[in-house]
Amino acid sequence: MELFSFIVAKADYWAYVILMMVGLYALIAKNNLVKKIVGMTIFQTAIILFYVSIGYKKGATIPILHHGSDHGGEALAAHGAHAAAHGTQEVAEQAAHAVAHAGEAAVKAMDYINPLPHVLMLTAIVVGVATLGVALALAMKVYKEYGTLEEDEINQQLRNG
Amino acid sequence: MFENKIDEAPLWCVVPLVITASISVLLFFYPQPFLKLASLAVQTIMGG
Amino acid sequence: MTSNLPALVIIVPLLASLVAAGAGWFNRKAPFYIAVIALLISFISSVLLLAQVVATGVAIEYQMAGWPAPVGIVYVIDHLSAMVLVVITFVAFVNLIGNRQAVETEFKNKEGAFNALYVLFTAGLVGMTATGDAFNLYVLLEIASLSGYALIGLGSSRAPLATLNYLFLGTIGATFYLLGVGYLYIATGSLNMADLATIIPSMMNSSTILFAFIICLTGLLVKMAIFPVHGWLPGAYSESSTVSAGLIAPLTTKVTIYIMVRICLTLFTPEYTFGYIDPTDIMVAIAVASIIFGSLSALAQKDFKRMLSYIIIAEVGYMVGGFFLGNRMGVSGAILHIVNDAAMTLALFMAAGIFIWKTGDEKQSSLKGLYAKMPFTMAGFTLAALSVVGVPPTCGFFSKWYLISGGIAAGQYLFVGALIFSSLINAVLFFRIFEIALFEPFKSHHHAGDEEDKVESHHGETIVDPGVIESAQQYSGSDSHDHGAIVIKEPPLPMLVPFLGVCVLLLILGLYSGSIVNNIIHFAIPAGII
Amino acid sequence: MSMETILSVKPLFAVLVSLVAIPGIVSSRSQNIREAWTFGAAAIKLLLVLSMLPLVLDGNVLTFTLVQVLPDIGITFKVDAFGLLFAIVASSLWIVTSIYSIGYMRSLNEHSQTRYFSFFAVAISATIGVAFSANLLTLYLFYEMLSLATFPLVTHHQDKEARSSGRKYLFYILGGSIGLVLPAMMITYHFTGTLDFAAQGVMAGHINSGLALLLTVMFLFGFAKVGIMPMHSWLPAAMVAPTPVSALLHAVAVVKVGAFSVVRVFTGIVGTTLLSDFGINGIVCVLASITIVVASLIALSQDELKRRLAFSTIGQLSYIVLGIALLTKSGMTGGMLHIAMHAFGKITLFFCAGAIFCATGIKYISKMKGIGRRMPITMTAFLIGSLSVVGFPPCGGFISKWYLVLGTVESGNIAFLFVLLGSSFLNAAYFFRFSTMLFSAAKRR
Repeated sequence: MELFSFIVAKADYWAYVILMMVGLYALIAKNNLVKKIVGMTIFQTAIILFYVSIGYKKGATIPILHHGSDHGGEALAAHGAHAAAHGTQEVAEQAAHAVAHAGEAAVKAMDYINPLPHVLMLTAIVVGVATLGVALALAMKVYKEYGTLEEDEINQQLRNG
Repeated sequence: MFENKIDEAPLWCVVPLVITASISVLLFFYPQPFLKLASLAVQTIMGG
Repeated sequence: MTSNLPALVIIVPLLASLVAAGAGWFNRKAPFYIAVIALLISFISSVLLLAQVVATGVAIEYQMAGWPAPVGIVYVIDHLSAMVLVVITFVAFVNLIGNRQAVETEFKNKEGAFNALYVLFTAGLVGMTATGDAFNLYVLLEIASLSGYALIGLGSSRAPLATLNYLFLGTIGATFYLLGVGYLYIATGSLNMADLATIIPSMMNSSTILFAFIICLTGLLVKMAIFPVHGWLPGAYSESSTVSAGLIAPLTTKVTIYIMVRICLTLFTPEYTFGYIDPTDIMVAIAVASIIFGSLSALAQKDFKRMLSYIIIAEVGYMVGGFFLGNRMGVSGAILHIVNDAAMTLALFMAAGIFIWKTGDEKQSSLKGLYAKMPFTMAGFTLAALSVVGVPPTCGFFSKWYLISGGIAAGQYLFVGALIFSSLINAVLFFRIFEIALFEPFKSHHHAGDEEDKVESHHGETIVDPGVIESAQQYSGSDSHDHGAIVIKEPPLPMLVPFLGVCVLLLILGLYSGSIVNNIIHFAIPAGII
Repeated sequence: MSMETILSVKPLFAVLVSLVAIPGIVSSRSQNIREAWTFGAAAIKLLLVLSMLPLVLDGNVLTFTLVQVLPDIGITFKVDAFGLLFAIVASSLWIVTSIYSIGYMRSLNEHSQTRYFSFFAVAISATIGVAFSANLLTLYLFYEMLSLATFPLVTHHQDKEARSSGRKYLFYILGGSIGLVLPAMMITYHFTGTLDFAAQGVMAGHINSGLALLLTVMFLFGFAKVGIMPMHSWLPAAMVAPTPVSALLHAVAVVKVGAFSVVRVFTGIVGTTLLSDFGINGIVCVLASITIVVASLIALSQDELKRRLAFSTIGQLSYIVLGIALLTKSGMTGGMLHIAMHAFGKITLFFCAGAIFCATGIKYISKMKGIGRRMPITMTAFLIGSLSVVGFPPCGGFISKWYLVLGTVESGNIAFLFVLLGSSFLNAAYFFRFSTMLFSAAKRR
């Protein structure tokens, strides 16, 4: 039972770990280069999901300031404990810190999800797309060279040639 | 095997070997520079 | 101006890559000059930065766009990063000017793309070195990697496949690093390295931090191609064109090792890395395996660049092992070897470029008779080779000295043995080449007699400089009874001079290694490491 | 006597002068100009070396630090009595050998003479560098430089035989220096914190007996140039080199650098007290004695003259080691003197071998019968040289042998006296049987 709650409490972690392993498996074990590329993308996406999940808090809202409105804060204060369960307490505090610096002392950071990981992932997505593009371009060149995308067939050709 | 005619190697070869052979003999009668240096070296190592 | 130097080092090549790519459409020569000028500016700026850091003894912190740490991204130039910046920009600059001919022939009609990628790669490495932000590091790592993949992919017909393998492992490595940074962020809420370094000592026992450390380190180890995750390196380096290999081989692994040093010392702090985790035994064991595997595999190679690639794997072992010895001697040796090995690898790959220019392929057996044909080139190559073997007073000896001293002090005699073993193997490797080049008569893969013409026509124009002809006459004059008529034909001066310059630098680095260690590396290592 | 340390650039210049001449040698337009460079450099070098003699004889030491390469260790030169002794021998014989080289190389019309003279200059620089080293690191640097500079000289003929000999040469010499000397040096540095040569050694008090023995043996075998068995077989192989190379390098420069390094390390690093306290010197004496006897026996059976001389050299080098390891004043004096005395004698023998080859093209002793009739000057010199090597008066070799014999007597170990005397008989056997044959055979015919 404890194990079950342990797993459920960190469900997002388990999800990303499983996705990551799927990607890694495809990267290492698959014979077809395009399948490998797909695996690589899954692998990268897993990390992106992981980041997104650590920035998220149950019931929190998007980080756009609600000027002159405080009902959101009261309603969501109860969920502070959930945030702690997610292991993101420090994150939340950090966000509070940052917002306070920005001069909005009245705003309760607990009300908002942490935007930083999401912003970081924008960059990571761009990187991922670029990597995918380069990989596909290379795969095309490989196909032009060998007429196949199966690694064992390519190796066969390399040994014979 | 060889005729009794003297036929040495080129002069450039013979001169050096005469020089070194002479020095070898000379060193028997006058070993001072090397002997002094050697005993000086031994003195620093062994003391006294 | 001086206050913006840290930005200049990276912004100039970054912008230049865009300009060069565009200029390629209008003028075929412009991209090369743009790249050279950008790299030169970057090099001069980094030298000035190093001078400033050494003179003041204080690290320079530069806030990008004026946002202060820990919110904004800061670039930190301290002794260590300034030194590595100089290495990166120097290697990139010299390799490009030394290989101008090869660039013009191998990348015909792709000048814009090639030069842009070349400069972009350098910008990525420079950024990785200078940045004080853990996530920014990831982004720049990927910028460098992506342009690196593209550069390598432009190589031989086999290059795309090798590059794809490199890309897969490179992505795994970088993604692991990203994951590690994520865990760090969870635990500490910060991405700024200096900020992290103040937080981590207070949460030593956190398993999240431990996990982050392990994942980050694993990612970097994959990136630096240590045994057993080295598989991508030999293929990628030997199939790429020599210009690209001359840029990527000396820098990628070395900068990754620098990142490892930076992460372990600046981010996780020595107290955590060596005090709390103490990974010496296992990391040194991996390093030893890498050294021995790299050396033995190099022995089996017939292709010159491939042999160099395996030597690089062994050298990675030197540095990783030396760093994780965890004492001042070992860490000094590892950091010094970043500089020295970059210079040595650059020299050897430039030599490879000249050999390929001369013989048309890169088999060791094609190097026959080269001592007679190109005495100056071979003198430089000999010097570089001896440096890899570790003969004093070349720089290779001195980094090995520190590494071995560190190994003895740490009681890691296996590591000491591996270093000596690898020196001996390197001696065998290079003397095998010396033998071929010295004892076997020159034979071209072209038809006998017209090889000189072939080389010339193959490369379009050949710059004949008066010095070469003069020395050729003088040699054939004084030793006219040498085997037939060996005509000395050195590569053109724009190729030869940078190469020989790097070779002489190996000596200078060796003789002044004491000053480098005392004035730079000494300050780069936290006082806690004794 | 006033012991003073004088700061002087002379040692540096003495080392560099032949290196500086290399661009001149390489760029000369005619053979004569090229050889003029060699002579000029050799003469200046000898004068520089000799100019330090009065100061050193007064008990002074000259030093100069070129650059501080490691904390506490620089590339530092120091001229003391022992170093100067060796430097005088090497630099004076360089001039003589240069003359000889001209005769030999030109009369045989050898190829690549420019390369030959250039590397010769590098080798001599390195030799003087070893002689003037103030610490083990500097010595190691020049030792390696010498090993590498001699490789193109040993393999000068660039044929199959040269290639395999070159391999053997490097295998022993580089294998020894990288595989044994380097680790031994670093372990020494780790425990003592210094590599400077001190009068009484630096190991005492820092290193226990077992490790000291291990390091001593590593140094002894690692400096393979001294040819202690079983690290000797590169020397006969290296005889494929042109004779002037064999003469200067394999009778004087290279092998004596090995002996010199061993003596320096034994006295300056290990220290005589440590050697005697732990009885390490006894083991060294036994190793040296075995080499002396075995090498002399092998020399007897060699038909190729240069190979016979090579095995003779192997035996004679061990005299030096034995003399030092006896740890008596006379023994040590004899060992050091033997570096000089043997050099002059053995180089004469090599010159003669080369002269015979130049004049007749013969390498093998069995074909030389009666050659004394044809080449009386050469063969007289050969006789003198062999007298000196064997140790007969009136030749220099007698002096050093005399001190060596005194040393064995002082040490009270009569066994080594018998080794010395017995091997001298063997030496006499292999030289005189040969010499008499050369003069008499033609008459019989």
